[in-house]
Amino acid sequence: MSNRVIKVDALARVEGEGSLYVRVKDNEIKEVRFGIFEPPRFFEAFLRGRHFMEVPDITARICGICPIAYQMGSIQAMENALGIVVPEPVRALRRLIYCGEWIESHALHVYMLHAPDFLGLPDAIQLAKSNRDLVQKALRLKKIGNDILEAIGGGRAIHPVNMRVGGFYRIPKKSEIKPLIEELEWAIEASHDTIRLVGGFNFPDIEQHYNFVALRHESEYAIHEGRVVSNRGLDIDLPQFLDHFDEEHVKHSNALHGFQKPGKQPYHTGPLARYAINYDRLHPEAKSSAKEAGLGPVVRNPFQSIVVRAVEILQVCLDGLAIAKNYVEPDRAFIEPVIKASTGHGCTEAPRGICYHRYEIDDQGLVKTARIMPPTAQNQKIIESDLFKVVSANLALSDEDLKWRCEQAIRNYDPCISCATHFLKLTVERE
Amino acid sequence: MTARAKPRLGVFKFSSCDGCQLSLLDCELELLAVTDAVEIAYFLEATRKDMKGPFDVVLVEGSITTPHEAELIRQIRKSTKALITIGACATSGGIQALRNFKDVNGFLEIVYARPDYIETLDTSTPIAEHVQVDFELRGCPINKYQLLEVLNALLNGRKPNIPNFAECVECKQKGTVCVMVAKGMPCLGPVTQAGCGNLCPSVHRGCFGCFGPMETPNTDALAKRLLTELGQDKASVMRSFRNFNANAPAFREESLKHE
Amino acid sequence: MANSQAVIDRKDLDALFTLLTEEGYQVIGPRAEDGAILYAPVSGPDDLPRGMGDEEEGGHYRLSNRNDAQLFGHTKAVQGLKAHLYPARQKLWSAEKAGHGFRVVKDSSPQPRYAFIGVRACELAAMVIQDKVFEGGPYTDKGYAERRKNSFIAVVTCNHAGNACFCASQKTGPDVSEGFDLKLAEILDGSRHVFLAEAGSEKGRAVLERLPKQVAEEGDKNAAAAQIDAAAKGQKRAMIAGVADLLAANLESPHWEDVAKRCMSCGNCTMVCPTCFCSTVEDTTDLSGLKAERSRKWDSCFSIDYSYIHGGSVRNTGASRYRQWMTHKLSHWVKQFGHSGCVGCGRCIIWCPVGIDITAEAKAIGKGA
Amino acid sequence: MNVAMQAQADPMDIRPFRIEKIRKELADSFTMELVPEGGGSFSFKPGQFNMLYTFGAGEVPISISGDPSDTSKIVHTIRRVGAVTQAIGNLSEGMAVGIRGPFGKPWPVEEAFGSDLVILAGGLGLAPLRPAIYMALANRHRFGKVVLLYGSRSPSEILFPKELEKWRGRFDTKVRVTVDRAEPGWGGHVGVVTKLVKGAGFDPMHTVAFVCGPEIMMRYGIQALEGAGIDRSGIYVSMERNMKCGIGLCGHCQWGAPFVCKDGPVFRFDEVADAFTVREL
Amino acid sequence: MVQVDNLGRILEEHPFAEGLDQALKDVMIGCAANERFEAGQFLFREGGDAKKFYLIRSGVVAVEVHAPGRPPLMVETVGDGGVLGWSWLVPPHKWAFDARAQTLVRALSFDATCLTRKMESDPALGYQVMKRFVPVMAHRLHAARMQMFDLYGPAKKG
Repeated sequence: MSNRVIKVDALARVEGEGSLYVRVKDNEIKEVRFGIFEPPRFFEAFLRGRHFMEVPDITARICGICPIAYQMGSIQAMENALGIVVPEPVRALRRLIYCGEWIESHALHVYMLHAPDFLGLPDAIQLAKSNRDLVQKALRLKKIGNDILEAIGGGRAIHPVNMRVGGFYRIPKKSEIKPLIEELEWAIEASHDTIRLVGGFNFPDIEQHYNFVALRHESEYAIHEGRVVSNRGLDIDLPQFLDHFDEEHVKHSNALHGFQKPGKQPYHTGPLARYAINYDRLHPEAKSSAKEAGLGPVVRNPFQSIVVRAVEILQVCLDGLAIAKNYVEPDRAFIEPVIKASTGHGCTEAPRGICYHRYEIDDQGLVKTARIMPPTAQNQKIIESDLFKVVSANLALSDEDLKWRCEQAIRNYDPCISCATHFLKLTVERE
Repeated sequence: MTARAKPRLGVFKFSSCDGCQLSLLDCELELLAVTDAVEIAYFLEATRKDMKGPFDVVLVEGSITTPHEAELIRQIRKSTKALITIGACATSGGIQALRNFKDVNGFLEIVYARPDYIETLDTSTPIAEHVQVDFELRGCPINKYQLLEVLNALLNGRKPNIPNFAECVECKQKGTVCVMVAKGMPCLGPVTQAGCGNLCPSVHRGCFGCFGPMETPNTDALAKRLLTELGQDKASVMRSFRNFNANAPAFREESLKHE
Repeated sequence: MANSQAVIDRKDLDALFTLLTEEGYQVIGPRAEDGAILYAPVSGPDDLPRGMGDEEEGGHYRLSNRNDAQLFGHTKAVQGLKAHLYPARQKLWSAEKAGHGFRVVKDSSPQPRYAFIGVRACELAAMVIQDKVFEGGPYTDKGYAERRKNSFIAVVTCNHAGNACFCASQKTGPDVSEGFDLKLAEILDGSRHVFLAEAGSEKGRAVLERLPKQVAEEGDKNAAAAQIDAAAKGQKRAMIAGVADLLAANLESPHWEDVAKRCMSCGNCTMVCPTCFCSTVEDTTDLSGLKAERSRKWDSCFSIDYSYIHGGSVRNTGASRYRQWMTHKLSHWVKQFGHSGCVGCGRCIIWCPVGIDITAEAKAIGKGA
Repeated sequence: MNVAMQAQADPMDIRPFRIEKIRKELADSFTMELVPEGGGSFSFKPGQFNMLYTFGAGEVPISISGDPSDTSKIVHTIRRVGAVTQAIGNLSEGMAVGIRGPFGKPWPVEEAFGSDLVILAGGLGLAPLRPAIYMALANRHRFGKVVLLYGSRSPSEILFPKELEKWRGRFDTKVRVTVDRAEPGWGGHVGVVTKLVKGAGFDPMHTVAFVCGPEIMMRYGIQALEGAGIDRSGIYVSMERNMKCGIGLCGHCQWGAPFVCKDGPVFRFDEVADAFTVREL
Repeated sequence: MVQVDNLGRILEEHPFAEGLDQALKDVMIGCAANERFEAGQFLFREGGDAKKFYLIRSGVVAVEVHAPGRPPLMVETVGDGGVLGWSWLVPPHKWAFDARAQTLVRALSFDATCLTRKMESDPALGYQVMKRFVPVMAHRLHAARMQMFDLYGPAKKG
């Protein structure tokens, strides 16, 4: 066999603009690239000189899919810098809005972006043609996520306006949270159905031994808080993050690649990592549903990430329901920050994995330096290593099928390219 | 009456956060009605189907920040009857247009270890600076109901009900108490186009201009008020106008006055 | 012919709410919410802004604490009755495609029955003006007419003037002589807290009859009169005399340009003005193109679209739009409806984000003339 | 059932009419004949207008251009200038439109009995005047001289050319047409319409003039009429402003104190003369 | 002088002569000639020496301008009782347009050299002639401006 090039110039059903390039020569993989041609947007640069109170609204614009991750990451970093600890009801409200983002994002990915791959369809619109009810149900599930975002976020799900350093601008009334309860109850049932549905898909038989990195909280399935923990023994607090993780700018890959020090090891962040690290923190109902779907405490097949996402939907619906039911309006909406020159760190579990923020502010409250590491940047190396494995195992497939399989391998990560602020244009090297 | 022929819709993305095109998928209750009414011929975020033009309608998200994008938008314009830009990036250059006020090379060095790898333009510019645009839908992000309204108006051959007046009108129509007058908060509402759904004042904070300048923005009058009665300093006023629509002419000029 | 007056004790005020609710009214009254006094549903005196006052100036408003037990110690709400009697959006009809044509289905949902408590003289005057606009000519706004017919108006007279008030110069207050169903004056004297009540209509008489009350004494009547007097004398602003003719003669005054430099054309003044009635119709469709709907929405003469005729807008400059608003309100209104469109409530002054003062601008036009 | 009577019931209700006939007039304009769905009649006075609705697209005020003595149908002449008129233009015969109306003050044709009548029209402004012309010609014996002066941009943009020709053929009516620009072959006048006033042969002391056309054309037309000696009180104009409700409730069409929709569109010039020169009024 | 008598009567009937003293009319007639143009015939051509002006007695004259690649454009017609041509008054005394008879045209023409000489020596005549020409020029200017407005079209999209 001679040269074989599998190339997708513009990946579909991912957020942002990415591409795929694989070159095989004589059955030997010569090159695998998950490329990203999303143009750079320079967030870290123009955050300099902005007032710390403006930062959450600006960082939200990094990504329209997971703005909460970017708002909350920066808010918590600022609070960390200024020594603010929000009271429990505010914290609960934050967790609830994050549940909303997970539901919305995961439902979008599971049904509209990922499931069509397993059903051999180009998109969910085609799926709606054969099974309109299913798609309607998926949309309702997704909508519940958005309803939570809107109820707490101040009326809009994308770039919500209500979160601020110190708490919220306005506390949602109990009457605004109450309607979510019934919806979440329905969503729990729908999530069970989702797990059953996606659990029954056929998965390519691939196992990867990942270096999983995720947040871990003392009592919760970590979403918006925790220590950074890996399945290989790492367990650090946020200020140590940059001692252990970094990014590099590599020309032929054309993107900032995250790695773990020392030795530039790739690591995996996202649902599989969270699930493996926080399995013991799963709600019993979610745990048993996972078991029924055939998942063990660790999932190593990246294609099964869709099932793990479905389990996570159930998990956050259960979490969200509990918060909504116990909701009491906090006494005050926010703690007024007192400005001082300082440095702060924030890290949350975006639907796609950990999203790390670090800011240095001066005594006027203006940002001196900003550093943001989005999940997809961190996963780049792992995605390429998955691709390598997938291609090796599927060389027998036709070009078209192999291409599709490779795309799926990328979609397993629900890559959010728009938020990978560092990502660059991919220059494809052709044979 | 015979059924309408399904118009072909394309959705394209340039430099942006993806949020505006996500707004279409966020129309959960209406999405299937949309797909019943139009044929989605190109929408990378939603489908693997990659149908080439010509299109009847193209929605464009994002601003032009690279030479490649500048070329691509010209091709898209040629392939579609109607071109609608959606969101602050596409209509004014977006948050990334902050680079327009600085030396872009300085930015590159801050973010990238090897700036020489990067191909980018000095500026982030709206689509209308490159090709003719049929309708501009504002917002960072757009309001999904406004998006539906524009699609709907286009399908039904009517003028979209998208007002260009100030956010204040929307505020008062909704019965929201003015945060500037009653709380002394700085607010861009009087110079910002309505349409977001009156979000910020509803959560007791001032409008920060997501929807860009209204039809006849008197930013000078507002800036004077911010600097006097509302006690803002020049730098804050400058930053207020230098946000998601920093490159919109009225906001740009006002922010430059306070540099 | 003076109506008979009675005195209702503060602790018996609940009965008024109960009675109105029993009569099928949704009771709307002042509430302190989001840092301002708003007209909103109230279930009893406890919902009223007890002890709350308000500070007002051009472009400035704050709730304040009166440190007393007055329920109506404020001056006026952010909006008058307009938002209820003439809502910001009203559906008119829907239509469905049928064959080559379409079928129109009128919106026949019943209009609400409001009982307004705490209505100020200026708000009442504004309502009477809107009555004339919507019901006084050859054509009637049906929705307004029905809501108006359904409503019960309980006025509470002012006991002091706000800084932006100028009703005395517009002769729309602070005293109220007609147009109400019930008129109350709140009298708080040490521990004595009563309302001097007077019916202004059959509806009002029927309600007053059923309320627990005592006979009004001269002292109460004098106290109420003194309050009105104080509210009139305390007014710091006044509209200049002869403003209607003055403005009509000064359509080309250079002062319009001067206002335009400050005016943001944001439309706040038109939105809070209790008489401003301009609206637009909005036609919408569903995605299938099979259903259509028409609504009426508040509009503002400060928008460019307002004066749009094919190809362009008639009023492109800020100066011409401000002139349109002010001359309509103070001058053309007189020709159209027989009296000024301004009730002197001062809302346009308070809620103008940059504090443009209609009384001061009128004076300036006068000086420039 | 008189449909016009119904209009008074609730002026915001629209009534469906069927498009019986569509005739192209000019490159961008057309005439439609409408009959009430389900039968009935429609009466109006010359100069009045209807709010014309097309399903989903919205509503526009359009003056009636038909013969007031024919109550079986409504005739509208429409120029495609905006989304709604485009949408109306895309309808075909047999389809329905909605009508609210007739609204507005008419041309005072009857008050002009006994005088000379001068009709000065420009461009599409001939359409709202046509009902008045029909009525005047039907009552020709009640007038002194009847003069129609019409200006258009070019010969190909002359509205109702056949009827103009027919009227010109009448021995009792003077019809003069001029265009701004022409090419050889055009045998008529070239120059602005105001030029036609001089020498039109009416008795200025006993003349009523109706003027309709774009505002700027009316301003100069009136100057010419006044120059010829007609008193302001004998000149009537038809105004245009943004009309949304048609009944004086929405405020959009205010032009100084008058609401163009209910106090106009036809105004006696001496009553509005001052407003004419105020910018952006 | 039968001819002069004849011309005198013709001038008398033309609106131009309204209110003009008999003596001045007589002086003018000394420079006048009766002319007739068949339909299609040019009275004068753009660029030609403007040595005359015309009082139109009957018929229609089209004032035209031509541009390469398109048919000539009529910008004005002058009919019965009209005054045609004022270039004779203004240096460099060249016709600015073409004037073509659209129908049979009968006109009274005046010799510019002759009249100018008389006007120079008789200020009263000079004033009377100018008084009649200034309005003609003003009206023509006014009309030209109005044509530029494009009075009849819908407003241009802003």
